[in-house]
Amino acid sequence: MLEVANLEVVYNDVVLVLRGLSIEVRDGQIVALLGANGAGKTTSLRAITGLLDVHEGDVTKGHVNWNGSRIDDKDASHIVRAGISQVMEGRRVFAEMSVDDNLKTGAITNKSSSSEKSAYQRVMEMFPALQSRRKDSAGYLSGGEQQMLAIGRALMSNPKLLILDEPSLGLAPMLVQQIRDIIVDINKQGTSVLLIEQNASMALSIADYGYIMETGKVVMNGESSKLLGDEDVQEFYLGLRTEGGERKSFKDVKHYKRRKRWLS
Amino acid sequence: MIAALVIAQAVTPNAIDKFGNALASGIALGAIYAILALGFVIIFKATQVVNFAHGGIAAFGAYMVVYFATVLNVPGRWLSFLPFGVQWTLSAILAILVTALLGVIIERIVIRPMIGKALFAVAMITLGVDLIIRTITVDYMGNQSRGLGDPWGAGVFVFGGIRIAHTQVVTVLVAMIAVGLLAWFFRTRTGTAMRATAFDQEAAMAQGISVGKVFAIAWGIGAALAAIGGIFSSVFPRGAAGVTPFTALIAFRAFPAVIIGGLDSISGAIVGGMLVGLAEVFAASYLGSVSWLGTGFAGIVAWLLMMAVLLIKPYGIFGTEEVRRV
Amino acid sequence: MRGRPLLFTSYPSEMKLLPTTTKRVSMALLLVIVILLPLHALPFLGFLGDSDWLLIIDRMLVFAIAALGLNLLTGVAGQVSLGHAFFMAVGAYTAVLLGGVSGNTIWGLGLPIWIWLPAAGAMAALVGILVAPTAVRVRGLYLAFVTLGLVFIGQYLWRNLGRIAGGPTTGRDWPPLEFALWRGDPIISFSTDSSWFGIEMIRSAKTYYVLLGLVIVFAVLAKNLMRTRIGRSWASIRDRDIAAEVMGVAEAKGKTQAFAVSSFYAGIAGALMGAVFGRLIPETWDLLLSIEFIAIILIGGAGTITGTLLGTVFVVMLPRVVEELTLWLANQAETGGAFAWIADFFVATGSDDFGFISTSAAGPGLSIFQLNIVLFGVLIIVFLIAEPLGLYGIWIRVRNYWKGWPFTY
Amino acid sequence: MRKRLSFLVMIVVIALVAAACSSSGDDDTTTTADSGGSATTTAPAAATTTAPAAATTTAPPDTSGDIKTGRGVDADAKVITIGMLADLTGLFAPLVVDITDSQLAFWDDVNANGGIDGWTVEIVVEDTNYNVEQHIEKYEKIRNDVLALGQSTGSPTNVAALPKYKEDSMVFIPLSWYSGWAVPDFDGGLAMEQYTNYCIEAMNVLGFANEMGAKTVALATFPGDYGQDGAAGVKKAVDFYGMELVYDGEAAVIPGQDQTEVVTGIVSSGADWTFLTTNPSTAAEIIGGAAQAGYTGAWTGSTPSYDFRLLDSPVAPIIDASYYQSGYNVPWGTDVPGAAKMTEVLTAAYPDRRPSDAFAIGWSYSLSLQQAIKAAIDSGDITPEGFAAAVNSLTAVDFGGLAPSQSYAGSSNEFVQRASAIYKPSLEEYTAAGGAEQTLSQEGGGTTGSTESPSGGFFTSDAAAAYDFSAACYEL
Repeated sequence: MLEVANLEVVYNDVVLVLRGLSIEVRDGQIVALLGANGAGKTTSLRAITGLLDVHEGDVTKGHVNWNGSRIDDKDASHIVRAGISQVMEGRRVFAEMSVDDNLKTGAITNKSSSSEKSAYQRVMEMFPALQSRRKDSAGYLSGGEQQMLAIGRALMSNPKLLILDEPSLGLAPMLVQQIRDIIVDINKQGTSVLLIEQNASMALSIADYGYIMETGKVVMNGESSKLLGDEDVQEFYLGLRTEGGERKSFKDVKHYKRRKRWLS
Repeated sequence: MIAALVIAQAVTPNAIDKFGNALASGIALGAIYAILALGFVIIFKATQVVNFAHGGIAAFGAYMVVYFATVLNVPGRWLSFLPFGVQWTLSAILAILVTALLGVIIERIVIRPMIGKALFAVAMITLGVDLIIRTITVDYMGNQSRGLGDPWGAGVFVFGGIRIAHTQVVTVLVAMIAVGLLAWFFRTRTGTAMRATAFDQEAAMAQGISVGKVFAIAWGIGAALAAIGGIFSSVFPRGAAGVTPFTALIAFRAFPAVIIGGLDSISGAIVGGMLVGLAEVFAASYLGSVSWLGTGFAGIVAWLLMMAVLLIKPYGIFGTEEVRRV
Repeated sequence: MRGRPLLFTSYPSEMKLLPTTTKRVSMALLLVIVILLPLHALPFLGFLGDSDWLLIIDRMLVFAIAALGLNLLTGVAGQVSLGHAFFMAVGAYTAVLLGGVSGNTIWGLGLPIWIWLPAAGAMAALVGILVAPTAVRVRGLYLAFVTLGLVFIGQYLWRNLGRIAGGPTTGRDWPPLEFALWRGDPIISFSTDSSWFGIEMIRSAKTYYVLLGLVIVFAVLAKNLMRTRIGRSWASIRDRDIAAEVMGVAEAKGKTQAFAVSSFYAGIAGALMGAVFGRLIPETWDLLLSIEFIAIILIGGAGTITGTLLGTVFVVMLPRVVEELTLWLANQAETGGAFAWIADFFVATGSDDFGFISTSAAGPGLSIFQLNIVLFGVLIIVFLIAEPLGLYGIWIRVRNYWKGWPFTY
Repeated sequence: MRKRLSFLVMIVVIALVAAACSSSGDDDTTTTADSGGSATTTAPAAATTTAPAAATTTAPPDTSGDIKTGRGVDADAKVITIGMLADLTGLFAPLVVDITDSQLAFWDDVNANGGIDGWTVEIVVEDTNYNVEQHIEKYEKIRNDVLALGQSTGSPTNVAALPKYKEDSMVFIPLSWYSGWAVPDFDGGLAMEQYTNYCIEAMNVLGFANEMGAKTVALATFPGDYGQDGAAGVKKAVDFYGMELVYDGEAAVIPGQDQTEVVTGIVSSGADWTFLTTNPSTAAEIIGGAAQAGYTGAWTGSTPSYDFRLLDSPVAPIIDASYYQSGYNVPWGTDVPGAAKMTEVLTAAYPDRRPSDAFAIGWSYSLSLQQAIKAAIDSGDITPEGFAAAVNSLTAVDFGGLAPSQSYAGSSNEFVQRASAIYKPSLEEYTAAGGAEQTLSQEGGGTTGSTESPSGGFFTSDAAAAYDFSAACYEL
């Protein structure tokens, strides 16, 4: 179980990005973390996976626990070894290396070659599209294929928790569907998933539980069905209009701002 | 004009011998530059550090050979039944390993805390490291030149008018072996991790690759290659006196090789090294008698070549182009 | 608006040279200190007026001018150049050709300072303009290495241009710092001992005042460049060259300007360096000199005038300060002063004593001269690791701490 | 922040430990520049010149008793301070460190045995790094505290500082054998040059080569006064003896660069004799490269071009076979009256050091300085001007056979030293004495491998004898 409690993160000693974030991912769950640009979603991911250092960030308060032990002070490779794997925003495949070599880097923490082999088998079954392009440079794959490669690479370490940062970004709706199915599939095979998304409807449609972030903290959380039914969520994250289908005036937007503040 | 001079000299009686000697000598020098450039590029590619301490490390490697082979006789003193050549080779390998360790230590102490800091700030740090390494090794090993005591001595192969030193053949062979080992290494798990880190450090970290370990390995390999370059620039005929406090300056001569090949290209380092070595030796052999070029023209040929290459290809022959987007 | 130092009501007021009262007061104080420096009038720092310290300080002032130039090019416009020594040499040789005395084997026109000094800068700037197109084509580290190549090519040129540079390893004499209307006896000489306004002054002190004046002029000039349109266009090239171009900043033009101005500074500094030392050899203009300037702006903090000046003080004065420190340590160890126990830890006084430095001629370990070099290296490393933003970064950190106190941010 | 701090501590510790390590096991390899010794004992005096820099040149000379004293002389304590501007970390450090250490040992010995007529001589050493600017800054640092410079490394450095020397009447011993130091018009009579100069040395070498039957000569030198002064001498001698200069590599040897150009030139000229004016490691590179290309002629280099440690290198057989070493003074281990004292003192001071020919240079420098100081004391005037006058009155400085005796009186042509010697390095003798393992404390003090003198001791070639020396051979 992943437990983020009251986390505060500061960049460059001055920029306070997370101000008391608390979330939880129970084993076997798919949890969605939603929020607009700049809400601190990616920072949360970095804090969990040990990548804050690279960006001059520090955890100043709170902690991250994984299965009962604290991990926010561990480095990235330790966290991957502990079973948390991630798919970074923008895919970040190693474009100069072949598909196979990309997958090999994902398996760097595997102890035995047999577990590496079985992980490789599983990825190939899950993404038949990659099968035929094993020797090609990753840079020549299409966007969708690259996203699959990135997910496959993350699965190579046999994670117990997979964190995906905006997997639907920049993909055609068809492909988004496909990715969605894959996530469900992965979850069914026994991996918990933390899905960080702007595409709330996609995320909430498969998640068990959801968190909504604004300016560095959670402003709303609950079962995804409950969130899906919430008026504000529908309005601001799902783009559904609730007030008679009329265009909002500027005044309403102000109203929205006030309401948002009240929410928190 | 220069071409005409070369042609004029190419039709003299000993032309073939002269050409052959220059070619052999140029290839041997090129191999040294290539090895030095390779170490430089590996360190740069993996850690984005311009290593000004490369020369100091190279000289350190050569001094270590002196220390192990001629002062301590290690490991030869326990293996006296082996032929001298083998004993010396073992000392040299030991020296290379110790130098690699030095590279790892440098990385750990002064480069690690600077990860992600401005490129030139880190370069300055390596300059400080260079001062320290050079001063302390020179203090310990003495100011005077120290012979490496290598088994080849002043031996020369004679093919008619073409004379090639044994050490030159060995230099080229060792360079080829080093390149072969590197090619193999890059296909291994750790090698793959290294390439991934060089390409995208953060993404590599996200895969669980321990970037620190990769950095350490890169510095280890880079320092080992520097040591090889230092050793073979301190043997007959070019470094006949052995290693001196000025052996370290050879690294500056290898800089144009790095740039010609492209700062981040492994194959570029090899090609660049060879080009620079050949260019220097051929310029010295064929343009030395041209009085209007003044003295020491051969010494800047590499730099002129580098500028010419950069005007045509701004990122070297094999260098990756920086993506320029708004 | 008085008494609220951070409240600016307009962009021009924020961009003023000395925007706050505190700055004005501290600048005035600093000015008093630097004027009193060579007169042995400063409490505790009187020794800086000694001729040996003054000579180093004079070199520091020359370096400051060159460093200000490199700061404009590297710190502001973002073009890393390792070729500053080359441009200094161009200036120095222009100066000596115009102002130097001709001999059997060397050329010199013997013209006065008001010709050779500006000409040195102008010539260097011209060469800078010729180099600039390369900077448009070649970027980043590659540019650094192209300019490094200039240093080596320069050394080849100076070695072979004996009529201008003097013989290799022996060099030639530079025109002294003296003001004359034309060839002939100078009206004012800054390079002889005499009294000014009733105050007896050694030549290093006079040279100091001339150089100090020039440093102030060039610093203000640089500051003005930075805070006007040109400086902003350079900064935009540094931060994002393509974006700058899209916004209408001409990249090629900006880089050419930056190279020209920076080389002008370097040329002036080169000419002055010849004047301060009297004689220089062609080997002076080597890579290490260039690197010293990079070190200065990095250690000081790239992109700021204050940082550049602080960096110059640090880099030029450090070897001498380290030297004094090691001598003091050795002295303590031998005479048994109050700090003898520390010194004894570092210094080996006998052959069986533990220590890092040897004081006895036959003793092992680093000699104090080697220790000087090692300590210099260690200080650069320690310093850059502790504060990658340089001395200016430390200053800003301290200032922000007090500004925000007691809050951390 | 705490992480950073611990790194800093680590660095400092590692750097210091590394330094300490180098101080622990320094057994047979000690050639370190530890000459800081006496510098540290006396330097604080130099370092704390906090008194207003009222230029001492204008300070009135003290008159204590009947002896006039001035700068650098403490009449009450009877202490004379001598400065040394030595290149201990730069291009010529390999040579200069031995020379300086020899000088320091000399003065320690003199002071321990009553000094000069009861006057103690203190030495202040400053490192110049063979760098013009640093030399001038260091000179500025000590100029008010020393009577004279017992050593001052390098031609460019001394030429640059010469105007200041003249202003201060600062007598200096140049560690540089440029022919201009024997010309009072050039050095103001302040340079106490030692031995013969590069130019006449080259003439002597060619005279010897002529006797050995050489007809064709090749020449390869560093650029600058050192190399080109030597080259001038070679060319004058070639004309004198009617030899042929088949390769003129004057100024073609650039230190630190590839030497293929020079090697090709020498080899394709096929000269009988090649004269070098370089430093030892560059000489080895050229000799090695030429040997590889099949060159079989004989070699000689100016004195600083050779170092006996080349007998440890792969070119040792070539040196043994065809290199003739030029020398100003006798090599280490020669049995002359002056050598006994030198060997005794140096062995006591540096028992673990290797023997070195350069020790004799430093020793004889000090001998001449000692005799100059004595002359000044006798004349009752130890002011800088008085000292300079005393130096220029010396007619026969005696080196106890270490070098031919030297004069500073009269015109250049009268006092310029014309004698030097040629030695033959012998690998066999060197190896028999222990090769690189030798120490001063071993039986007989060890050898640098050159003792035999095929030229028959110090000799003056016909070319040198006939040369009318009135100006520097190579004009700066």
